[in-house]
Formats: sequence, structure tokens, C-alpha cells
Amino acid sequence: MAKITMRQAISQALWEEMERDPSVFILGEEVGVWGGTYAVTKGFYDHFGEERVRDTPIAEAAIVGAAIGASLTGTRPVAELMTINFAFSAMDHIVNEAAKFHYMFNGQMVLPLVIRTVGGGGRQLGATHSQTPDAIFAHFPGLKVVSPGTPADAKGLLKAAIRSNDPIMFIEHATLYQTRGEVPEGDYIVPIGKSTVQRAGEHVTIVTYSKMLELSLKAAEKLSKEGIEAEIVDLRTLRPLDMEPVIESFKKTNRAVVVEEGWKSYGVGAEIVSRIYEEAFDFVDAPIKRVAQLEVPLPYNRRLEQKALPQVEDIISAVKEVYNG
Amino acid sequence: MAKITMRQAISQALWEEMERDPSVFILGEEVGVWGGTYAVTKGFYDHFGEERVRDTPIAEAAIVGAAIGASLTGTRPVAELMTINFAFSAMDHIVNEAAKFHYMFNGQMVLPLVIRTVGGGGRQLGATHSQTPDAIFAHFPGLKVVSPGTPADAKGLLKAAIRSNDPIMFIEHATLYQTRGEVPEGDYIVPIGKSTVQRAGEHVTIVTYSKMLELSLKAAEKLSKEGIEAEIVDLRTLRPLDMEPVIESFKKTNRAVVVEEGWKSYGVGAEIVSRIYEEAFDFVDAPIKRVAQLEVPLPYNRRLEQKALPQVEDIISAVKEVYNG
Amino acid sequence: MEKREYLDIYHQMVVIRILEEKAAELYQEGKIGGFLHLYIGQEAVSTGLISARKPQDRVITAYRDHGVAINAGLSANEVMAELLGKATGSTGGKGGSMHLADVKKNFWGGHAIVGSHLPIAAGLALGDQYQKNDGITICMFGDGATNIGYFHEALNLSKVWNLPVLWVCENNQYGMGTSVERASAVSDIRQKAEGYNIKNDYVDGMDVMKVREKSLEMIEEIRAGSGPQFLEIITYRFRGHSMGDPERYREQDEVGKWRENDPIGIYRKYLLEEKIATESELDEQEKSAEEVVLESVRFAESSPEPADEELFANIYADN
Amino acid sequence: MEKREYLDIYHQMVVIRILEEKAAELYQEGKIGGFLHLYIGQEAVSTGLISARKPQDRVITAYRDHGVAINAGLSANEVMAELLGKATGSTGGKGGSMHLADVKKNFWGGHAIVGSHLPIAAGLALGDQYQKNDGITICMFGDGATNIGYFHEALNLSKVWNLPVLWVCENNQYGMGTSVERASAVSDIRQKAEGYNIKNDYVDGMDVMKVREKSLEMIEEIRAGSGPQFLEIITYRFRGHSMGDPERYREQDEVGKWRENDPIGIYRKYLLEEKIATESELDEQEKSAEEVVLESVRFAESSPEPADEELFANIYADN
Ligand SMILES: Cc1ncc(C[n+]2csc(CCOP(=O)(O)OP(=O)(O)O)c2C)c(N)n1
Ligand SMILES: Cc1ncc(C[n+]2csc(CCOP(=O)(O)OP(=O)(O)O)c2C)c(N)n1
Ligand SMILES: [Mg+2]
Ligand SMILES: [Mg+2]
Repeated sequence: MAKITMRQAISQALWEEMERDPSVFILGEEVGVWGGTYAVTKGFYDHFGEERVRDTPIAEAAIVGAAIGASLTGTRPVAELMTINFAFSAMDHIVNEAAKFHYMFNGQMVLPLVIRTVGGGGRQLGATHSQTPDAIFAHFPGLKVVSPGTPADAKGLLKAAIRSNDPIMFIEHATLYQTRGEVPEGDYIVPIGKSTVQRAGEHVTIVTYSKMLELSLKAAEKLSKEGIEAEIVDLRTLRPLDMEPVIESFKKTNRAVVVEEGWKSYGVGAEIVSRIYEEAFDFVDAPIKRVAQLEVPLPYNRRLEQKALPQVEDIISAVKEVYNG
Repeated sequence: MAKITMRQAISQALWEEMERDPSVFILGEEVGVWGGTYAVTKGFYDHFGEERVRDTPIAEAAIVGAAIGASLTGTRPVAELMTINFAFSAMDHIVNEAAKFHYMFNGQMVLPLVIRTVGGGGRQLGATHSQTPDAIFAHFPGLKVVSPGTPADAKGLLKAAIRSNDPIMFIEHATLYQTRGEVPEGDYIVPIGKSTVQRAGEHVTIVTYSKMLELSLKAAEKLSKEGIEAEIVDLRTLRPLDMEPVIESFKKTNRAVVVEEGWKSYGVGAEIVSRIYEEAFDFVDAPIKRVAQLEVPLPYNRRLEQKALPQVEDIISAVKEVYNG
Repeated sequence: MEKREYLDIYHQMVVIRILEEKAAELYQEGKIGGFLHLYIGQEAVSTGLISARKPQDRVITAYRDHGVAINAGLSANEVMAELLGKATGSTGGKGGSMHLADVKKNFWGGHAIVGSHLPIAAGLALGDQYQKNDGITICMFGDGATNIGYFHEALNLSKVWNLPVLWVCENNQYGMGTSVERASAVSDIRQKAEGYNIKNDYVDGMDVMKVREKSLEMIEEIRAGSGPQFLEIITYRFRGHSMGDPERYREQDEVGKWRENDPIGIYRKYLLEEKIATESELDEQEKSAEEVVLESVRFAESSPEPADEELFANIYADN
Repeated sequence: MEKREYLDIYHQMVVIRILEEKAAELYQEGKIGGFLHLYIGQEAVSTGLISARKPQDRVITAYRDHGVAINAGLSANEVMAELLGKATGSTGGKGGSMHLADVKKNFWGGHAIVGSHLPIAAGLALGDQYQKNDGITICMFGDGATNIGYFHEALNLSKVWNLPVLWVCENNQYGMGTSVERASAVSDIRQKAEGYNIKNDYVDGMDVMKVREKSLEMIEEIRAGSGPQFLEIITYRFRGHSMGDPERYREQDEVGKWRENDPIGIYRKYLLEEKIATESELDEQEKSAEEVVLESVRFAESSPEPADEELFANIYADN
């Protein structure tokens, strides 16, 4: 299998789906002539033409709104919001329209719609450009929220998303684009709504996703040297949430740490922790811990920013505490 | 003490603060000539004039944005968003600007700003007009989120909010406006960021806020007849979150149910549950339960809508389960 | 136009009027819940407009959608059943008054978030353009909706991409209690179209034939590839914004003056003067309309509530 | 205007130019992080504009804010220190390049969410109007920002409430890689103001004196109560959108043509031709500017990082 970057994997998925199905098209800011601000759609404009790779004005509500409308007519738009921080400017269309039409109109309207966007901090972009607010999108029934942590999953999940008939927020991570991994060629599909074990271990379960998977794997390697074997469950999809592999792992380890990049309060970890206690109360041997971003708007200064973001060391000490707790 | 409605209490707080401080003014849709869609500002336009009770165009981003700007100049705007469902149309200004300026500009900018809005379901308004997405606003550091459950708290907290120098989402509940309660006259202030015990009890702790306080109190009365005494902690503020009274109560009862009106996944209850386990793990005698809205966009049909919303009976059975668990 | 069509237009307008008067009663009786926004006074707008569309043309509007639904070809039965929240309603009791829809009739819904459907309308038109369909999209919205950002983004996009969409502003003088002058920088709403280089015009919305004529013209130009156009239709709602509007914002005098221009009365007069129909023929239409509405109430009241399973149906299209 | 003022304007423009060239170097060296949007080529816009304001007039702009900050009176030291994320920076290292600000100088910040500061600018003007202050608000934004809904809502509100605000569009022909023609329904951005009945004009943004003159005129009209006005300033950025822009969207020819109209060169020529200053006087200004910038680098590099406690400082104003 080829080892390619996350960027290439996503690009591949998009390219192949566009080749496969002429009803798939892309719209968003700088997706065309520029080639995508993260270079994901580089070369697309020349190959697929301006009808299928559509540069838009800076108008996030119109991007998502137009994608919703086009999806209703049977096309399969992939709307790109340059970063998730700008998704707030399209919030109404994401949560009040996309998430609700299928249900509210009693199944009459079908929205085969993907909203690709990019989240995460760590690049000194300051408070307005560094957020990981995944949990707030996952709060809305009717929407699906996917966020891959490996190149293979990115490809397989994006293909699944494009073929899905539901509105899907597909959240990539800005600092994962260079991450390499083995990615199956051709028609590789990863089902949406399935968590998976990314590393086996018997002592502590780490539940995580996206960028924090990378850090958790690093933490696990270090912990392994000290004799602590962490099992890592990657959620991959935040809604619908698949707790089965989490619970299964937990029933084995009886200890868990949930690692997310976003703020702790009302974040992803809160839901996972609550579910574990709800679904495996009798298996709990130690308080479950959350590792998350400190609750501040992220500062520009590199040192302060890194202090606020979860680090490998934070995961290690949380796991140790839970292991010894 | 006078027994007045929640509507009157809120109206009183606004009126008194406007009388007290000429820098306080109101802006929003239909706050003036109409008198407020929920009649909260009835009579204000005639008394305070159009400069201080400003009808706006239908433009939520401009309402919040203009309020932010005006607050920076030292006035104290109270912006009204007709319902919280329309707050998504101002999401960027609430979470990217209001919540971040004070920090990001290193304390230079001060935003004495209140965003009053109205949430909740149960009035057959359909999926787009019935939401309780309080948790998603509470996710953002820099913002304060307040949601009173009694007329007295509504008055005292709104006064505190107007006098605060921070941006505050003040979430009222559409079906609480007629609720009556004793409300101190004059300068009554309830501090923001303080949870409180609304009913004493020794068997189970119910943690709740806003409309669900009313239902929880009803449930507690019924449970009391069966010998189960629930202690009810009203959060009142979702950020900053005051867990002290919750933990104190829990250390006594060792059992808890968290009741919220919004969807369960990634909701308020998840955070509360996680915190209790984190802060009082050794005191847990039974799995903590969450009572919340079923995870569907709320339907128009009355019977289905009520099925989806948490009911007194749901609280009662959750408490019993926890009590017997 | 054939006589049958003239009469059909009359019939539609009267059905809308009677259906809504009936709905207002049922609302008072507590049989209809939520918000109820009546279209009374504005019937000529959607009737004239939608009479000018072809079946492949999509229609999308705001929450004031009962008239539009009837004009788009939904039966009074399914409209009334929806108002009563029944399983037989146009959205099975899930959407209610503000969210009528029938996509098979190319009616893409009532939409309750002001202005939110304008970007979506641009998307419907984009879908047709992309697939080289022959249809255009007709997007209706109120005067108040022209002040929200969605309006701006949608109109701009439609022009930049030359989308086949007819933007229709129903200027009924108020957004809830706020008059156009108090909410909008320009009082002639069509002037906003100038900021997007979008061809625009206006028409008297109390005269169904004038609305029809202007709509026909614009729709066919758009179909021929003109790109977006903008039509301001001047009208007035005779009733409050929704049930329970205290109406402190306007004088009853003003309402009275507009009521003199009742669109149904104007059209009736026109049909008689032009000798297109006789008094008794029109009376017959009215009687038929009344029967349609009464039957719709019977139908709705005797229809079943949606089943419990419906609560979890259609959250997602995939499973 | 006194000679000292002419020279000061020259000095400001050169400081901006050299400071940004230096910043580009430091960015390459990894000493500046995040995004860095250079103003090179556009110096005459903010310099002319802000030279026309009075101290009570507020200025607010987007993330391309280094020039604006210097013109508003921030020292090169605190600008450079902020770029390096130091405690001595204008926002203590918390905001970075995109969020410079000094409210004591009535500079209300760079803002990184496109268009988001327009409603806020309306609010600043509202605050002044409400308090009967004499100041106006000058709000700068790019051509790309005129397509987002915030623009529409802010302009409409400013007209409805007759707010004392000068809307200034810096039309530098592109929003990132998208040319005005590909993103906007109208190519003359000022035409958008027509949709709000807002008085509007345009000016050559490569000529600092023209910008100043037109700004003076509009600012004083607004101060006198004209309500909002709109100024389109035609300009060009010589560098990429931000560091690392592949610049696939424009020909180097086009850039070259615009570079012939270097705003600093044009102004220098003007000062010489009008005999306002001599070559050696201007050289002296340039030398001084260079020193200011070099000193700012020394200052920034030797300044301390923000302390750990800063991480939790100023989340809230109350405690
Ligand atoms: C975004 C948003 N803001 C506010 C509302 C509340 N609201 C419902 S209808 C309405 C007035 C709309 O006026 P207009 O567009 O003129 O339509 P009309 O009611 O006159 O048909 C308002 C403010 C809403 N539904 N959505
Ligand atoms: C709401 C939002 N969408 C997208 C972006 C990403 N973005 C940053 S700058 C920019 C281009 C802005 O162009 P323009 O307004 O012309 O300003 P210029 O960069 O030319 O000065 C874009 C799309 C953003 N910051 N905010
Ligand atoms: Mg109206
Ligand atoms: Mg530009």
C-alpha cells in the first residue's frame, strides 16, 4: 500500500469521487484557481473545470445555503468552509436548515451534502482562527459529524460522506495534512458512524479522535516503555456516536482517559465520559479523566498557545493517574 | 414580597436599570413599538423613547455586532435576539467577537454587553423554532451564559448582567414568562456564576436549570409523597459553572440526576455528570442519570413534541432508578 | 388564457381566503398550535406569480406559505391536515403551518428562519443550471427579509453565477411591526437590486392579472438565460403578523384603506367588466371553494395523528 | 498643511514599507508565526485616510493592519513586538499580526473574520451618536469583504440610524486569489452603496494626497451630520495575500504595471515637484524610518515573552 499524506488522501478521495460521479462538484473560497488554501484541490480546477470546482465569494452562509439547495436537486455538492472558525458565519444554515430539512419536511427533502472544513490550533493564528468546536456541531440531531485521524480514514470516510444522502460536517485538522500513512488505493470506503481501535492495549483505554489520535499514539509508545499499555479508540464520527468499541475496550481495561483538542467544558470528552459511566458503570476501577484545551481563547504567542493545547505529556500523566488511581 | 410573573420580573429589572443608568439601552427586533414579542418591553418605548429602545431591522449579526461596538464605547447595550434559534444567525459575533475581544486585545477592550434571548420548546413551533442549545454557547470561554429558573433569579441575575463588564448571553424560557414567584423589590442582585439549592432533600440530588427547574420541583413533590426527598440544585449560570453546591449536595445524597431540556448528546448534562464523577468519585453510590430531550429535531405535532421533551414523569422515574440503583 | 384558467385563478384565491379564515377559527379553538401567519390580502401575489410558472419551475417561500402551497397545487386537505398536525398533512404533522412543502409539485417549502431560504433558492437554481435543466427557481420573501445578510449573499451569488432565479419581494409594508421605512435604508425595495446589477421591476400586488403578466415576462426571460431578476410586489396583509399580534404599529384607518383594494374583489370586478365570467359563475366558484375548505376541515379532523414511530423516522436518509 | 506634516506622512509610509519588509524576513526566519498579511503597495490608503481624522475619530480595520496601526499612532516598537509575540507588543503577544489595537489611540483593532467588524463599526458609531460625542468611525475593509452578509446588515443599519461612519473599501482587486469580477456582482464596489442610498465616491489609492483630500471632505460632512458615507479606494497589493501565497491567480505583468505606481514613489515625486521638500530631506526621512524599524526589531527581540500568568489574564473583565 502506498504511504501518502493526509492531504493526498483527501485529495484522492475527492478526485476519485468526482471522476466516478458527475453529480459531485466542489464549491468554496479559493478551491479553484488557488487550488485550495491547504492545497487539497490543487489541479482540480484545470482538470474538472470551473463548473465543477467553483470559487465562491466570501459568503459562508451562501456557500452552505447554495450547497443545500443544489443537494436538494439531486446533485452532490462538497462545500468547503476554509476553516471551522468561519462555519459560525454559516451556523444557521448548518444547524437550522441542513440538519433539519429531512426530518421537518417528513423525508421529502434529501440532502446529499458534505461540508468539508478545517479545525484545530497550534499554528499561532490567534483566538478567532484556532478553534476546535466540534462538539457544538455534534450536538444537533440530523447532522452527521466526521473527523478522521489517519490518512486512510480520511480517504475512506470522505468517500463514504460523498456517497451518503445526509448532510455531513467533515472536519479535517490543519496540522495533520502532512501526516503520512498507508492508504488503500481506489474504492476504499470507511463507514460513517463506526469507532475503531487504533492501538491495542490492556491497561487503560484512551478515547480520542483527529489530531489527538496522533498525540495519543505517541503517548502510548512512551507509556509502553514504562509497562503501561494503552488501548486507543478513535471515534472518527462524533454523531452518530458509536460507543461500542469504547465500551468493549473499557470493560477490559476498566480505566479510561478521553483526549480532545477543544475546550473541556461542554466538549466532546464530557459526552464520552458520561456515556462510559452510563454504559459500563460496574466496570469502573478509577475516575475517568479528560485531557483537553485550557479554557482560554487561544493566544498568538507560541509558548502560551502550546501551554493551552493538550500535549503528549498531559496524556501520559493522565493515563498514569488513571492507571494508578 | 410581591408575587409577580417572570415576565414582570425581567421587565422590572430592565426598567430599573434603565432608570438608574442612562448608558443602558435596548436594541432588537420589535422591542419598541410592538413592546417586545413576549411583551417584556411593553411601555418602554413610550417611556424611554426611541433612542433607548431601538427597533432594529431583521439582522441578527448587526444587532449583536452593533451592541458589541456600542459596548466598547462605554454604553451598556442590552441586545435582544427574539429567540435563541436566531442566535445562530449571529453566532460569529457572539463566539468569535464578543467572547474573544477582551482576551485577544489583552484587556484593552471591555464589553459590558447583555444578549437577552428566549429558548425552549413545547409550543408547537417546529424544529427551527424550539431549540435549547444552551450548551453550545456555554462551550466558549470569554462568554458568560446565564439562564434563570425563577422570577426572583431572573430579576436579580439580569440586573447583575447589565452591571457586569462582560458579554453575557441571558437565556430566558418562552414557557416560563407566566410563572409566578416572590420577587424582592428594588435593587435586588443575584451574583452571576453561583448555583443554588432550590429545594432541600437528602436522598437524590437533581441538578437542573431554567424551565426544567419547574418540572423538577413538581417531580420532587410527587417523589416526596413516596418518601424520596430530592435536593434540587439550580445552576442558573452555565459559564462560569459553579459546581460547589452540586458537589456539596452530592456528597450528602451520593446519587444524582441531571435534568436539561436540550438534547442529551454533547449537552449540559454531559458536563455536569463528568464533573460530579471528577470531583466526587468516591461518593458515587449509583450511576448518575441524565434526563434530556430525545435526539430529534422537534416535530410540530403536539403529542410527538411532548414525547420528545422531558416530562415530570421522566424525572420521577430517573430519580427512582438512581435511588434504587 | 382560457376561461377555465381565469376561473381557476379565482377559485384558488377564494380557497386561500376561506381556508385561512377557517384556520383562524380553528386556531382560536386550540386545534391549531404554534404560529399561524395568514396571507389574507396577499392572495393575488402568489396566485398571479405561480400561475405564471411551468411545472419544472421551483417555488420556495417563507413561513407565510398557505397561499403559496395552494397555488403550487397542494390540496386544501393536506394543507389543513398539516395545520392540525395530522399524519395526512403535507409533512405528516412534523412541519406545521410554517413548513408546508411538496417537492413533487416543485414546492420547496415554507421556511421559518427569515431570509435563510434565499441562499437555498440560489442553490436550487444552481442545481438546475448544473444539470442543464430547463427550470427556474422562484423565491418569495418579505420586505423585512431584505435586511438580513442572507439576502445580500444570495443575490450577489446569483448574479456572479448568472443563476436562473426570480427573486420576489412581497412588500407588504411591514416586517412584524416594523415598517419598511424604519427597517430599510431604501423604501423602494427593488432599489436594492441595483447594488447587484440585477434587472428589477415592481408591480401592484393587489391585481392578480398584473402580477401574472409581469411574472410571465420575467420568468421567460430568465428561462432564456437572462440570469437573475428581481420583482417587488406591492401588497398588504389585512390581518396581524400572526395570530395574537397587538397591532400597535399601524392605524386601523390604514388597514381600512388597503382593504378597499381587496385582491379578490378587484379580480372579480375585472372578470365581470371584461365579461370573462358572470356573477353566477363566480358565485359557483366561491361555493365550490367553500366546499373544498369545509371538506378539508372534515378531512383533517378525522385524520389520524402521526404514529409514535414517526418521532424517530427520517432523522437521516441513510441508516 | 505644514511642511512638517507632509514629511510626517512620507515618514509614515516609509516606516510601514520597511517595517513590513523586515517582518517578511523575520517570518522567513520563523520568528513571526501565524499569518502575515503585508500592506506593501497600499500604504497611501491608510496613511492618507487616517491623516484626515481627528483624535476623537475611531479607526477599525481587518487583519491587514500593520499600516493602519502605524498611521493610528502605534509605535513601530509595539507593532514589531506584537508580531514577535512579546509582552511589550500592542496586545501583549496575545493578538498577533491580525489583531493589533490601541484603544487609547482610538484604533479599535485589526479583525480577522472577514467583514465581522462592519457591524461592530456601526456599533462604535452608534455609541458616539448615543453619547452625543463629536467623533466619527472610520471602518476599512477589503473588496472581498463586501460580499458577506455582515457588510449588508451594517450598511443598512448605518443608513437607517444615520450613523456617523465612513465606510472605506480598499479595493485591491482581489480577495485572496479571487478577483473582484469573479466574486462580486458589481465591479465598481461603490455601486453597492446605491442599494442603501449611501452617498459614495471613489479615489485613486496610490496617491496619498488624493486619498487625504477626499477623506477630509467626507469625514467633515459626516461629522456635520450627513450620516454614513462610502469611499472606494482603488489600490493594489504588491505582495501575495499572505506569506506563502502561490499567486497562481495573477500575472506578474499585472503586478509589474501596478508597481510602477508605487505610492511612495508617487508621493516622493509630488513632494519634489511641488518643491515641498528636497531630495536630501526625503532621504533623511527614509533614513530615520529605517532606524525606527531597526530599533523596533532590537526592541522586539530583546523584549520578554508574556509571563505564564498571562494565559489566564483577561478572560473576563469582572472577576
Ligand atoms: C432570522 C430570524 N429573525 C427573526 C425572526 C422572527 N420573525 C419572524 S417573521 C418576522 C418578520 C418578517 O417580515 P417580512 O420579511 O416582511 O415578512 P412578512 O411577515 O411581512 O410576510 C420576524 C422578525 C425569524 N423568524 N428569523
Ligand atoms: C468569514 C471569513 N471567511 C473567510 C476568511 C479567510 N480569508 C481571510 S482574508 C480573505 C480575503 C479577503 O479579501 P479582501 O476583503 O479583499 O481583503 P484583502 O485581503 O484584499 O485586504 C479570506 C477569504 C476569513 N478570515 N473570514
Ligand atoms: Mg413584510
Ligand atoms: Mg482585496
